[in-house]
Amino acid sequence: MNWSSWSEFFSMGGYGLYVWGSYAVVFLCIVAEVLLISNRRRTLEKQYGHIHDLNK
Amino acid sequence: MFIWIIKRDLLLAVRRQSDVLITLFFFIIVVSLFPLSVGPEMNLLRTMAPGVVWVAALLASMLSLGRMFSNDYLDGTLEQMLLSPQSLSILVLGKAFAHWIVSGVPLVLMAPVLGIQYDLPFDALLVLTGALLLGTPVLSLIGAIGAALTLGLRGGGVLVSLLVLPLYIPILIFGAGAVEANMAGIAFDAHLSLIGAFLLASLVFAPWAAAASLRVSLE
Amino acid sequence: MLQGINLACVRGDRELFRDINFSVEAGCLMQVSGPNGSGKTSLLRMLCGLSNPAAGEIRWCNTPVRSLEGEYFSDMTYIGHLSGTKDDLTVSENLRISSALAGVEISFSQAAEALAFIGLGGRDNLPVKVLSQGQRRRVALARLLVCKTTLWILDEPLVALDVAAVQLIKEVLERHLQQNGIVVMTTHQEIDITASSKMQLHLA
Amino acid sequence: MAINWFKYSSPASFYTLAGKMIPIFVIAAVIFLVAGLYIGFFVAPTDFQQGEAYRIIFIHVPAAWMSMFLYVVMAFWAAIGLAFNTRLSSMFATAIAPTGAMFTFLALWTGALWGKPMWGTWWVWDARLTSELILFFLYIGFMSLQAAIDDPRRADKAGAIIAIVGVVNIPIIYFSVQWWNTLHQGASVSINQAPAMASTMLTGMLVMVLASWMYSIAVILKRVRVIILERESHSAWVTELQKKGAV
Repeated sequence: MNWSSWSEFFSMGGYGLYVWGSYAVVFLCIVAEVLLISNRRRTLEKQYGHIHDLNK
Repeated sequence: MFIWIIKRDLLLAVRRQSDVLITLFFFIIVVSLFPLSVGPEMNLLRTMAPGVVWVAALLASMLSLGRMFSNDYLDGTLEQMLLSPQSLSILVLGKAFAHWIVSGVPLVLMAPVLGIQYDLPFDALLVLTGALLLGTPVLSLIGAIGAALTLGLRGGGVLVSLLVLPLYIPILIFGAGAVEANMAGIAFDAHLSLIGAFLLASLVFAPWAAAASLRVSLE
Repeated sequence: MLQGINLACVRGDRELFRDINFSVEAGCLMQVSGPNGSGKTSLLRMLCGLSNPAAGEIRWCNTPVRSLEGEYFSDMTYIGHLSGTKDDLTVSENLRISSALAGVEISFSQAAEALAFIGLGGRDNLPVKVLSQGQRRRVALARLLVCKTTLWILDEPLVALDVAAVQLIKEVLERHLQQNGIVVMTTHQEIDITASSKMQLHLA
Repeated sequence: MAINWFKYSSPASFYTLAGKMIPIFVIAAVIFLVAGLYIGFFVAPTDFQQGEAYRIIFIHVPAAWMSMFLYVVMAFWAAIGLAFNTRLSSMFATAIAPTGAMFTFLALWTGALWGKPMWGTWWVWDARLTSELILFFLYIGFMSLQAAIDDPRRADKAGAIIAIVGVVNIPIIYFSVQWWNTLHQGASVSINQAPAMASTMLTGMLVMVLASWMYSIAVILKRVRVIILERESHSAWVTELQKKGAV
């Protein structure tokens, strides 16, 4: 285990800003992408209600 | 058939002088903007000259790309071209060649004059013109693919530049690199031969790809 | 001989028509009729090879058109809604260039003769942009006089034409059919063209 | 039993197959991610040269590899779709593009953040970062072309052509940028002098690459399902699915 305490872990040897900055953006992008797809799916489903009646 | 396409396009260009002049004046304006922005300090301009001239040539030849096929598309001649017994790639090669003559060659002839504006030494001007002479046909050929893909799309003009600019980058690098190498006194023939290789490759592949894109766009 | 085997066409996600079968022999006129938006133009564009059918196959002299490519085009002339002429070029230049692109190089005199026949006598050196819509249509149809193809695919050739022109085109088509040519056309005006065999293809 | 691959080539049956596969890849992605992060942060030693900042490579390198790899896979599916006219493969290409663009952006972002502590500037005109930037433009070009065309069939084919032309040009662009970089800067500084890789660092990075693979497959399958629904909305099988509530 490299880190003696959590605070040292977050400071990341002084480079905390850069390391956590990049990891945060990666995490944000992944979440954003997944949300985008499910949002696209939800608008489709709303539309489906419409399409479904058409085909009846 | 190949000759007829070129004859027709050059006839059109002669009838409609403005297209040729617009491309040329755009090139001249863009190149002479830089000294105004960067300051008249000579050796700074000299180091910038190849890059500026090449980027201006890129943008100028892209200006008229949007119209390469769209006029024919609107008045139905493009359909007839697709239905001609001659293979479509040859006709597209003719179109690209005509586009090069209309928007490439004037730039090549004007480049030395503008080079003097940047106080380029004489042999650097020669290398610049030679590199442009080899490079501008590639711009028309690869541009033909972009023009064919974005046929009839709203905002097609902007989209062409987005599609085609990344593909121009090797030409830009070696074109500007050739002149810089010459000014730095190192051998520049490697650059020119690479542009030549790129020209041959695009002569073979670009018409075929542009023909395929035309068929896709006109389906 | 032109054959269509259970052709189908999808535009966007709407199916315009399906299972269309026909066979047009030499010397036969096929008229494609149907309400607007029933896919007449799409069918014609499919026949001339501009677009691929969603299903089925088109055969020219019993070989699929897809594998013929160049040869098929040298046997076929297609005149669509668009006139296929350049506004800045003069009438005779347009005619000579469009026929050259179709593989038949004609001289100035032949072009002048065809234009005279179609009723554009004195206007050889006028740029097309000054012509009326009817005259532009005549320039497009003038190509039929100079081309040496057996199959003609015409999309509403008679639109914007005056009575004299319609009569002229009727004669041209009849002469072509007598020489064992094939005509596939769409038109809304009822014109009776005497032909050895006539077919009617109605798209619902 | 012989798997009839063509059974899955029709969008309808692939839709349900993808539905079953997504959870598997999601779980795999999470497992690899946790393992990778654990190794990266708690097992791998601090680098004597770069201190702790080097830990960014655990996402920078996978992102860069994925961006390059996904473009090639996208071009592959686009070419298949163009050649065999199979709609599903073109849908795949359309589905891959956004994920590839995201990875390129991440590679650029993490590259910049790694460059700052190392060389003091956010952006280094290093050969690999520059070609990553150009790759980003290629992705944007592909996506904007497909967005500009309404008819999905034409969009697929046009996208396929630009993807194939792009993939042919990637090596050319990479070597010309590489060559351009050495000409101007004289390779003093470049990221590809990867620090001497301790074994744990390497394994950490490889596990992270696996995690990004699993993640990409899961996300792309998810997006393909949505695209299939969008394009097949008129067909009958979608409405039955809707009735069964299994959409």
